[in-house]
Amino acid sequence: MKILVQAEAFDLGAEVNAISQGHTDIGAIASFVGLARDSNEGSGVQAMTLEHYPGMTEKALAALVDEARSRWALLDVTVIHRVGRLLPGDSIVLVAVASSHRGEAFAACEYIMDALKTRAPFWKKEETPEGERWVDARVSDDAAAARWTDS
Amino acid sequence: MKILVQAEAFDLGAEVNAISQGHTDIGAIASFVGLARDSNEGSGVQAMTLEHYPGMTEKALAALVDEARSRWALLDVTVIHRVGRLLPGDSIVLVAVASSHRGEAFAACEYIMDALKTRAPFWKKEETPEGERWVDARVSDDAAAARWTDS
Amino acid sequence: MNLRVLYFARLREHFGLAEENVDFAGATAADLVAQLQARGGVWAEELAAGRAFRVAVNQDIVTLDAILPDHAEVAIFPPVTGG
Amino acid sequence: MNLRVLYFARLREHFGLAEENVDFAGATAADLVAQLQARGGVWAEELAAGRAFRVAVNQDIVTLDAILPDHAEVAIFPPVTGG
Repeated sequence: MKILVQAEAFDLGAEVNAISQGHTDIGAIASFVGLARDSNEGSGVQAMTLEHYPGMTEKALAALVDEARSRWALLDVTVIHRVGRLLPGDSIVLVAVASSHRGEAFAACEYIMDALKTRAPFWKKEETPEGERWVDARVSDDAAAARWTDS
Repeated sequence: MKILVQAEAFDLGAEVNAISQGHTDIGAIASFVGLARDSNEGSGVQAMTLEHYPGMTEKALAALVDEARSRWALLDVTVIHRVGRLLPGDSIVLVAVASSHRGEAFAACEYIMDALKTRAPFWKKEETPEGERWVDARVSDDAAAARWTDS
Repeated sequence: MNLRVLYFARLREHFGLAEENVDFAGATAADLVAQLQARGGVWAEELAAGRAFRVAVNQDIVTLDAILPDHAEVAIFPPVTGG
Repeated sequence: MNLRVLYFARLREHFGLAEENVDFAGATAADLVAQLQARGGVWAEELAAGRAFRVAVNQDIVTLDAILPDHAEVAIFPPVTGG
């Protein structure tokens, strides 16, 4: 298990290789990369800055990875979240989940992303032609996270 | 869109970079890598050989990617499936899906994998200590694929 | 009419044949399967009612009531297991 | 009792403050919020009933009825928007 909060870019291929290297019991690795987009809610976005709560961030990410591990039979999990200033096209977050079977890998990867979106203390501030603005939490993210408790 | 059937290994990082490079409208890339395991149904597996139906394979993969594109708003899709002899730990299949939003990327990636498992003409033959054997189709794969038509 | 018939995986191995041209007087995929079954031996065994196999016509999977066009490429193979 | 109180994102900017020590005579997170609101101005505005904010105590998110232990690290921040 690997959880990192860092300013630097990450390398999806290297992270997934690190999970699979030397293992012959992994049948499935589901992964996700979130990227900074050039527009949001109708405005152009020239850049964004990610703020976080050092200490709590790592604790919150570890807690939601532990929840995923208790729900599904997982062999390994990597979560990397960037902070600081990012440009459109830059990667923001990586979640990679290894399991024997694909259903568990997919479910756990999506669960971790949904939980991260509502429970890990990161905040985005966007630079737009109209000035800077803090991104508001999305109702759709709350709904996505709630799916996992309803079922 | 990129669909390949090849004997050579693929590079997840390079494929996902090729999707995202120069794009600033992609918010989410969900990807999946399936790997050869060292055991299946209680037997050790020393190697496997993947046979396919040249011509139909590419056509079947293109059809299920088209279905995914008609169901979800996708920006790009890459599917690579290896054929020939593979060893435990080797990668078999890669599916990567880019979308503006993560829910669509995850759903389409899992849909393509589920459909591929039941409709793309690949067959696995395993080498075990008890000899060679053709892998039987899994009831769980039929169930996974059927989820998408029931909903 | 004339069909090009392909076999894959376990069927290819058991039949000892990857591909053949078949003179066909029937109409549907079921008729072709019956004609092959009538060869007896491994053909009767692998294509018996209750055995799981799939039929593709010109590279699309079809049901057994599908009409076979002349010069069709017909493939018979076990349920797929890729991925 | 004494609390270390942290603010993040929009609240940090509006309050012009990332962190402070607060003398606290109440019991719950709601009491602390009321005490800060009583400062008026941006404090009253950002912490008004109906405004969305979250409270964490010693780095776990809590509900407003949570009891605050002495020397707790309390953080107040907007709903999170990472990922």
